[in-house]
This record gives sequence, C-alpha cells and structure tokens, in this order.
Amino acid sequence: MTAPNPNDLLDVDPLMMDVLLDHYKHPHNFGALPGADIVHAEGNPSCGDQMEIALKTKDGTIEDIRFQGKGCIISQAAASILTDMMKGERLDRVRELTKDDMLENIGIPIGPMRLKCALLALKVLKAGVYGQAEWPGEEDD
Amino acid sequence: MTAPNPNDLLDVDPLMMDVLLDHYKHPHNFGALPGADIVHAEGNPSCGDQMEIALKTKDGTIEDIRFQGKGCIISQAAASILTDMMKGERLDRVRELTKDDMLENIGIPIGPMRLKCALLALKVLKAGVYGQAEWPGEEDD
Amino acid sequence: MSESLLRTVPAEGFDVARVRMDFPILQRRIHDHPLVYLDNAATTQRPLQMVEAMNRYYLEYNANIHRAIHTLGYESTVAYEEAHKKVARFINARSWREILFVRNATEALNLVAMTWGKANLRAGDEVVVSLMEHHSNIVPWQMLRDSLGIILKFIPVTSDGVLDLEAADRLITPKTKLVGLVHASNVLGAINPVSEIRDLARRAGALFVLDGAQSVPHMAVDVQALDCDFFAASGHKMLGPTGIGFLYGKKSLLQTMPPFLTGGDMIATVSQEASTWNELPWKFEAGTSAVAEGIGLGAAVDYLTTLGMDNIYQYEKELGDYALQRLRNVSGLKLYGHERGESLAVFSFNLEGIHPHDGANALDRFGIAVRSGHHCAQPLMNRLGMDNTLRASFYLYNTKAEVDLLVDALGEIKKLFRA
Amino acid sequence: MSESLLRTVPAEGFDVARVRMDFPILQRRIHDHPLVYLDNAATTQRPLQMVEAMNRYYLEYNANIHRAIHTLGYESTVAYEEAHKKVARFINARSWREILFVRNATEALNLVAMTWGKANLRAGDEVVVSLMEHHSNIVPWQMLRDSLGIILKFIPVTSDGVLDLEAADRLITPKTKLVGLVHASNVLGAINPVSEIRDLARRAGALFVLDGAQSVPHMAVDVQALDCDFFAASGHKMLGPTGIGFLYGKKSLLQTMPPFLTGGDMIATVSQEASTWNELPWKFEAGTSAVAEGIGLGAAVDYLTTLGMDNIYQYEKELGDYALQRLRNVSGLKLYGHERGESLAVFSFNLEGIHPHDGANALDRFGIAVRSGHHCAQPLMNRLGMDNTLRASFYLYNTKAEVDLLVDALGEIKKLFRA
Ligand SMILES: Cc1ncc(COP(=O)(O)O)c(C=O)c1O
Ligand SMILES: Cc1ncc(COP(=O)(O)O)c(C=O)c1O
Ligand code: FES
Ligand code: FES
Repeated sequence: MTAPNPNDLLDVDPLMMDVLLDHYKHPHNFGALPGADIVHAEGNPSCGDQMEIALKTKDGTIEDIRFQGKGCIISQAAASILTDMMKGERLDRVRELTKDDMLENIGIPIGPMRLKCALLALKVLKAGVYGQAEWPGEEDD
Repeated sequence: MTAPNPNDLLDVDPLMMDVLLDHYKHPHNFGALPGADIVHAEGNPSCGDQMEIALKTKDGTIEDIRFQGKGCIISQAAASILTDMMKGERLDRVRELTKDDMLENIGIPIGPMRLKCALLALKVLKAGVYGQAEWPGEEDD
Repeated sequence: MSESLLRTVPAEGFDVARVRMDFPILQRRIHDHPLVYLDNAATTQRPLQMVEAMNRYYLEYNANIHRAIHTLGYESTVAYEEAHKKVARFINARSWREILFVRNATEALNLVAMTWGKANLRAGDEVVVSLMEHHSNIVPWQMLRDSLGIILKFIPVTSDGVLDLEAADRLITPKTKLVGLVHASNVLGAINPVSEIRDLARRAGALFVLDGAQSVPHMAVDVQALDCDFFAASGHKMLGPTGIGFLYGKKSLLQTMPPFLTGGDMIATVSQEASTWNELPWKFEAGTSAVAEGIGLGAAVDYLTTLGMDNIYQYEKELGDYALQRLRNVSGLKLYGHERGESLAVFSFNLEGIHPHDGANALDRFGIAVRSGHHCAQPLMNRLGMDNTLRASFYLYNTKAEVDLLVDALGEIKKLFRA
Repeated sequence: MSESLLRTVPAEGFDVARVRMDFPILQRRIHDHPLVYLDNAATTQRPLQMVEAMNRYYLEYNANIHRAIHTLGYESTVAYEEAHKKVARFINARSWREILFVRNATEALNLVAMTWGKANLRAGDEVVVSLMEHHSNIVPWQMLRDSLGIILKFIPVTSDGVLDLEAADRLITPKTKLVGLVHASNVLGAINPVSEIRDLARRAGALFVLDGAQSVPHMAVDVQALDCDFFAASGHKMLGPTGIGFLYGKKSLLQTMPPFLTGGDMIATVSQEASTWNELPWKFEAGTSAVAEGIGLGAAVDYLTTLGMDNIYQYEKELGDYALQRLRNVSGLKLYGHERGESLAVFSFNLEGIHPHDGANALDRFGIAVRSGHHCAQPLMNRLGMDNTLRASFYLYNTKAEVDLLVDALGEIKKLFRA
C-alpha cells in the first residue's frame, strides 16, 4: 500500500555505519562557540531533542560554526557533516541549501520517520541565519 | 443482532388503528382549561413536539384535566387516553402510574423509536404534578 | 476480505447498477420490501472499498502514528498523512496542512468558534449567519454570544425558501467580524449564492465560513475558487466513516489561532510551566487521531473522485428533477423550497393530516427510509411555519424506480390515515 | 466476511495461542522476522470480532441514530445505546447515561476542564495533578491556568518512580478544587495508589479525576469502588477502534455541567434567541456520533469480558515478571520504575550509548515494534533525568518467546552500535 520503510539502520552499508558512528561518538565542531554572532536552538518535535548552532561571521562569510545538543546518530552525524560543509562558506549559501543537499551528504537512505532527524541541523541553521519557519522541503507543503 | 423493530404502525390491527385515528382526529379533553391550578408544558426531545397539560384539583382529586399541543397519532392518542383515565382520580395516582401502565392502555406495540411519543403525556403530567425530571421508566437508567 | 471486494469503480460515465454493487446494504429487505434508502442527508451508505480500506489498516498495518519508528508506525503514518492529502486535492486546498481532521462538521464549526472566535471576538462584535443554518452553525455562536457578549444576527429567508440577499446586504456591516453560511441546505436542498454572501463579507472585512456538510458529497468543491476562510464537512455524509470530518482553514489563519483541544501529539514541548504547539495540522489534532477513520475518508474521496464529482452531480440532478416532478403531483403534499435557484435532491414535505413521524414510521413498512423531524434546523422550520417535515434525500446509488416506490407508498399511507 | 471470523473466544482460562488467532496482524513478517508487537501502550492491535462488528454496522444496518424512525435507524440506535451499556457494565457505572463517548482520553480530559472546570473554577483555585501524568492531563489545566488564573500544582515523583504521598498530603488542601491522577503510568507501568490520593481529595472537598487510559485495558475497573468523579479512557488502547473513547462522570455532576461542543443532537430546542440541552449522555455528544466506533468499542469490551479481566491481568502479570527479570540482566540497560509497588507490563529503558530512536529503528529490523520518545510525559521524563527512552509494552497476545526475541535483539543492537 505504501513504499517499504527505507528507514532502516541495519540495511546501511557497514562502512557507512562506521562513518556515522564516528560522527556520533566524535562529532566535528561540537560545543559552545564563544563570541558567536548568531546562536539559535530548536527542537525536533517528533522526539523532543534540542540542537543549538552558533556561528561567527565576518563580511558575510562563516568563519566558525559549532553545534551542541543531544540527539540520535542521524541528527548528530548530520550536524557534524553540515558544520564541516559550511565552515568558511559564504552566509548566503545557507539559503540555497536544500533538503536534498543535506540528505545526499548524509549518504544513507532516510525514511519519513527519521527525516526530521536528518534535517534538524539544517532547520536550526536556516532559522538562525534568516528566520525560516518551515522545515526544509516543507516550504510549499 | 437486535430484536426486530416492533414499532410499525402498519402492523397494527386495523380496528386498533381506527381507535387511534379517532383519538388523533377527535382527541378527548383537548384544549385550554381556564382556572387550572396546575399547568405544565414540555417537549419531546426526539421530535420537538410540545404538549401542555392543565389540571383543576380539589381536595387531592383531579376534577378536570385537559391537554393541548401538536403531535403524532401516538402522543395524541396517549394524551387523550391518559386524561380520560385520570379525570376524577386522586392526584396521588399520578405518582403510581408507570411506563407500563401507559403502554398497556395505548394497546399497540411501541418500539424504542416511538417510546417518547407514547410517554410524553405521562411525562408532562408527572413533571407538572410532582416535578419528576426523568422520563417514566428511566428513573434508574 | 476476498479480492472481489477490492475491485475499483469504472473510471468514466456513470453506471448506477455497477455503483449499487459496491453497497451490499442496498440488497437488504425491510419488512419484505427492498430497502429504499432515502435518508442520505442524515448519513450515506458505505461502499465496500471504504470499509475494506479501514479493515486493511486494522488487520494489516495498524499502529499509532507520529512518534513511532517501527514499520507499522511508518505505514500508518504515511497512510494517515496521505488521507489529508487526498482531501486537500479533493477540495483543491493549497496545502494538505490546511486540512484538520475532526469528528464531524459540528466539531469543525465549534473549533472555529472556540479558537478563532474566542481569540478574536470582543463584546459588541457581530457574527452573521443565515436562518437556513443547521444547529451546528448556530449554537456555537450563541455560546459565544453568552460568554463574550458578541451579537448574533440572522440573514432572513424568504417564504419561498431562499436567502434574502437585500437583507444580507444591510446586515453585514463593518461591525461584522465573521459570516457563516450553509453551502447547501439540509432541509430545502437549496444551494446558496456563496459568492454574493462572500463578497458582502469581504467588503465588511469579515471572515467567511462555509458549512459544506451537504454540498461536498454531491458537487465539485474548490475552496480556492469559493475563497472561503473555513470549510466544514463530515465524512459520514460522503461515503466515509462515522467519527471523522474535516475543517479546511487558510494556513495563515490556522497558524495564528490558539489550539483547540490540548494534550498529546499537538504539543512540541511540555514542562510544568508551559507548553508549545506542534506544526499544522497536528496542532489541532489532540490525542491519538482517528487513524482508521482518516484512512477511510481518504478511500471515500478516492471512490468519489474515480466516479467524478461532475458525473455524480449530473446524475443526481436528473434524479432530483424526476423526483420533484413526481412529488409535485402527489395531492395533499406540501413541498418546501425548490421554487427558485439551484437545489440538490433533498425534499422536505408534509402530507396533510399526517404527522411526519407517523408518515416516516409507515413508510418504513414499505422498506422506505426517510427522515422526519426538524432536521436540526429549527429556526428555518419556524420561519417556514412548520415544526417538522418528512425528508427524502437522494444520493448516487438511488434510482428513478425508487422515486416511484416512494410515491406509491405515499399513496398507500394516505389511505391508511384516511387522509 | 466469512462465518469463521465470527467465532467467539473461550469463556474460561487463558489460551494465548487461541487469542493470537483473533489478531491476523500478528502473522505479519517485518523485514523477514515475525512481527513482535510491543507498542501496546501506544495502541493495541484489534481482534477480528471487533472489526467484524463495525463491518456489520456499515454493511448491514448503517444509519444515523437518534431521530430516525426507519428500521436501519432503529437498529443502529439500539446498537449504539447498547454499546454505552456495555461500557457501563464493564466499569460498573451506576447508569449507562454516565458514559459519554468521546474521541479519545485526551478529549475526555479536555471535556472535564472545559465544562466543569470553566464553570466551577475561579482565579486562585488550585488543581493538583501528579508529575506522572500524560500531557493530556496537564496541558488542559495549563490552559485554564492561563485563561482563568487557577493555580496548577504537581504531586512529585520520587527518584525510584512512585508518587510522593507525603508531598501529596501537603499539596492537597482546602484550596484544591480538583485532583487529577493517572491510574497507571504509560511510562513506568506503575499502578498508582488511587485510594490514598482520592481520600486526600475527598478530605479537601475536591473532585477526583482518574485517567484510566492505561489501566482499564489491563485490569478490572470498578468506578464505584474507585469512587472517582470522572474516569477517562481510549478505545484504541483496549482492542477498540480509533476515534472513540469514553468519559465516565457521576450523573449528578454531568447534569449540572454546561455542554461541551454544541450543535445537532445535543440540543432539545434551538431558536434564534436561545437553546436548551438534550438528556444524558446526548447532551455531551454534539453532532453525528461515532456510531461505528461506539459499536466497535462495545465489541472490544465483549471480547475482554469474555476472556475475563482477572485472567488477563494474571496472564500479563506473569509475562511482565518474566520480562522484568530478563531485562534486568541485559548489561548497559537502565530500566525506569518497577522498584516499588505494583506495575503493569510496561517497561521504559535506555541502552547506554544508544539514542532510543536509533534503538527503536534498529529493533524494527528484527521485527520488533517498540516506541521511543518522551511518551507524552515530558515532566516525568525530566524528573527522572532523561529526555526519551525505549518502551516495550505488552498485552494479552504477547508471549514469553517474544520477550526472548526482544532481549536477543537488544544484544545484537549493542554490537551494531559498538555499545
Ligand atoms: C496515561 C495516558 N493518558 C492519556 C492518554 C491519551 O490517550 P489518547 O491519545 O488516546 O487520547 C494516553 C495515551 O497515550 C495515556 O497513556
Ligand atoms: C448542513 C449541515 N451542517 C452540519 C451538519 C452536522 O453534521 P454532523 O452531525 O456530522 O456534525 C449537518 C448534518 O446533519 C448538516 O446537514
Ligand atoms: S531522534 Fe531526536 S533528532 Fe533524531
Ligand atoms: S412525533 Fe412528536 S410526540 Fe410523537
């Protein structure tokens, strides 16, 4: 009746799982960012997990970016990957980043039940940088 | 799954139907009762029909009783029959009268969908005489 | 649950014999007569396809939705969201998040009064509804009148049963904050002039609420074209389950409204001190949703869509024209409405000298199911000078032969009552 | 709809193999494993008997209830009233008119807050609930706090997960107008000491509201013995349909309370000026009722009654004891509650180093359905120092073999996460 549930950690390639676990246990860019000029936190309504992202910008460029908060392997890996991606980028790129960009960079299939986990970091970033209210991909829902 | 619907005017014995129709078209004790000392009106919640009953009493006896209002053949016949029954009776008898007394006196099988039609007159009488709030037979529902 | 139950309806044309096969209840015999079900304005019958959709949920993938991660939870969440999307497409809403599932049209209208109304209306503000409304679009506003001190006004109905548009023009003023209108009357069948009333509401800067309980089962509805702010309907009047209905609301309104019922699933966070709300539409669906019913409503919408709402409207129009002509020829029958403007195949009438409850009771003896009473529209009934009527209301599975059975039975009944 | 689906359950003893045959979904395979459904505190599975009862309504005697006089209307009205009577007998209410059908426990609790609460509470009045409540018994009172200025207090929970009765004794004072308590916790399984809290409420002259959503599916409930004023529950947690639940209320209270939602079927009369209310329970069931769902709930109650609530309780107790012992031996597993007092077979736990959502996601790979999250009880979660947990909750069709499958899978998952 519906497409099978693709959201299945155990179908993940063991190598991919190792990558994710590594992000989970040793997340990049994790912690507080003293002197940040943008700090924003939001929760994932489907689990209650909270994530904060902080940025230090200069002349429209992201000089430094960090995140903190508790969460699942998917949200932590996503935040770790996203902050890596954005460091040194121009602030404008935050607007351009789409749901699909984020999912591609996580590199495992994400089903609807974990979608918010995968997108939480991007949501917090977009909300912090330019106040986007909707979840990425739900702008025209 | 449930007992068949006994509430079926066309299954009624044609003679009984004539009796009912006669009450319906020429109800006994119909109209206003000037000088009444008890006047009470209520509606049947399942159809919205209203009935008023008025009594003139003396020394605990019902000297005269009349009803008015619009209604179906069953409610009108029941009121016609009930007022006949009560005229000249002691007021106390109103308390004793039961749902079953009323149904017996109507003389046709009454199903649940028409029960309130059959009991409206008795309900109004009981409410008017001693303030009974429940429908006859529902006192212990 | 055999495969045969799952067959789909033909995509084109309108084959009533084929349609009737999807409704096994129509094979019932009542007091040795075939059932003639003409109580569709109260509730419709259900096609197998709808019942089967719910059975599949219960017996194959039932789970609580939202926070479940397991496969059954995934399947039921997707199916339940998809049901919102089906309804959104059916009435051409911009977004499925504008569709709130509620118990019935009554709850939908209460929701508007108790959330938007309480948050936005002040003493002296005016709400205007028509005298043709169902009680569900009257009593919630009376409650606000009593609690908030708003003023409730009624657009009158002419003696031939249509809205008095001139009076509406006078009644709807800048004081008017909300105008509520029944799209099609459950008593008269009249399809009301929506755009005229909506334009009056817009001119006054008032919100415009449509009660579509009777319209959406029978005709194509496009909420963007109607340009209403809210649109309320019930599943059970459109081949769907009991226990489900929907409220369409413009997203910008729904976002700023306070929640309705509160508790699980509609919150984002709860602490001892305060709570925050979930996203649309979940903010308005407190507690475990009517999941099976939502899925069933989606299946009903599929069924209607496959037949085509324009086909259904055309078929019922022809049937209604035939019924009108035959009923008009029954002597001693007083019909209400159907004199001016467009109407659905809903006929309220009285037989001289016969109380409607007796008439309905007697019609049942011939297997004919009609409704009798005030049809939850007492103010309209009073205006037209009656307390109650018989009502025969048709739907897509009814036939001209059934009209004939009704008219024949009316003749028999008059004899019985010597009327 | 074959006859075989209609067979009844054995009247005595408890034969779980036989019971499982009534739940076809339990034959499903998930990712090549047999389904192990342990998400019963969220929603239970449905027996064929319940689904068939609704199918019969839809396909054989569906009609709108109340004002219909025709045969289908009669049959459905009788069946729907009978469903109220079944629930009344099931919880030993004095009268079936004390049973109000609502959508779910959430609506039941909102109803109490929005009718009795609004009519009787004033600024400064106190409402006391426990910190173990589901959001549905917290947020409605927070809404009243914000609108009426009442004070909301929480009975604390000790670190081993039981109510702090001494604190309750201090908190419940003559200022307390209502005490709300969850009968059994959906997070910890703890069965709360009802009579102690009720006596405190009575001493203070406060009403006593029980949230029985988790208790009534699993144990015999007698509202007269419990002597609560209101008792709320959900059908979908006790083998019944979605979209239906009930609120028991003492008749004397229900009679004096203002109505909840308003519109059709709950009124006696409506005019332009005012409205009057229908008798109990209809006064509180506005609009077309969830007829099929009421009938389905009645069938679920029949099913439970036939098995016997004491048998069910005993069976689940044994199963829970076994699960408790096995879970306690899983290394790195932190279990919440189950240290003191009686508990249902509901187990919330965490695996060290594994986020519960990941754990639930991975368990699904083994066909095991558990819930993860805050279980709509964030204040309790915060008190016990966690944001979310895994939760395995059992019901009458679960087996010891399924406990073993769960424990084995937990071992596999720890390996996967290198935990
Ligand atoms: C203890 C408790 N109360 C109330 C509820 C609310 O039930 P529903 O979501 O059916 O309204 C639940 C269900 O999660 C519960 O466990
Ligand atoms: C025009 C209209 N509005 C509202 C309703 C209320 O629908 P429900 O009883 O399903 O809430 C009805 C149903 O009778 C109706 O005909
Ligand atoms: S479970 Fe909370 S972010 Fe993934
Ligand atoms: S129908 Fe109104 S009293 Fe019988």
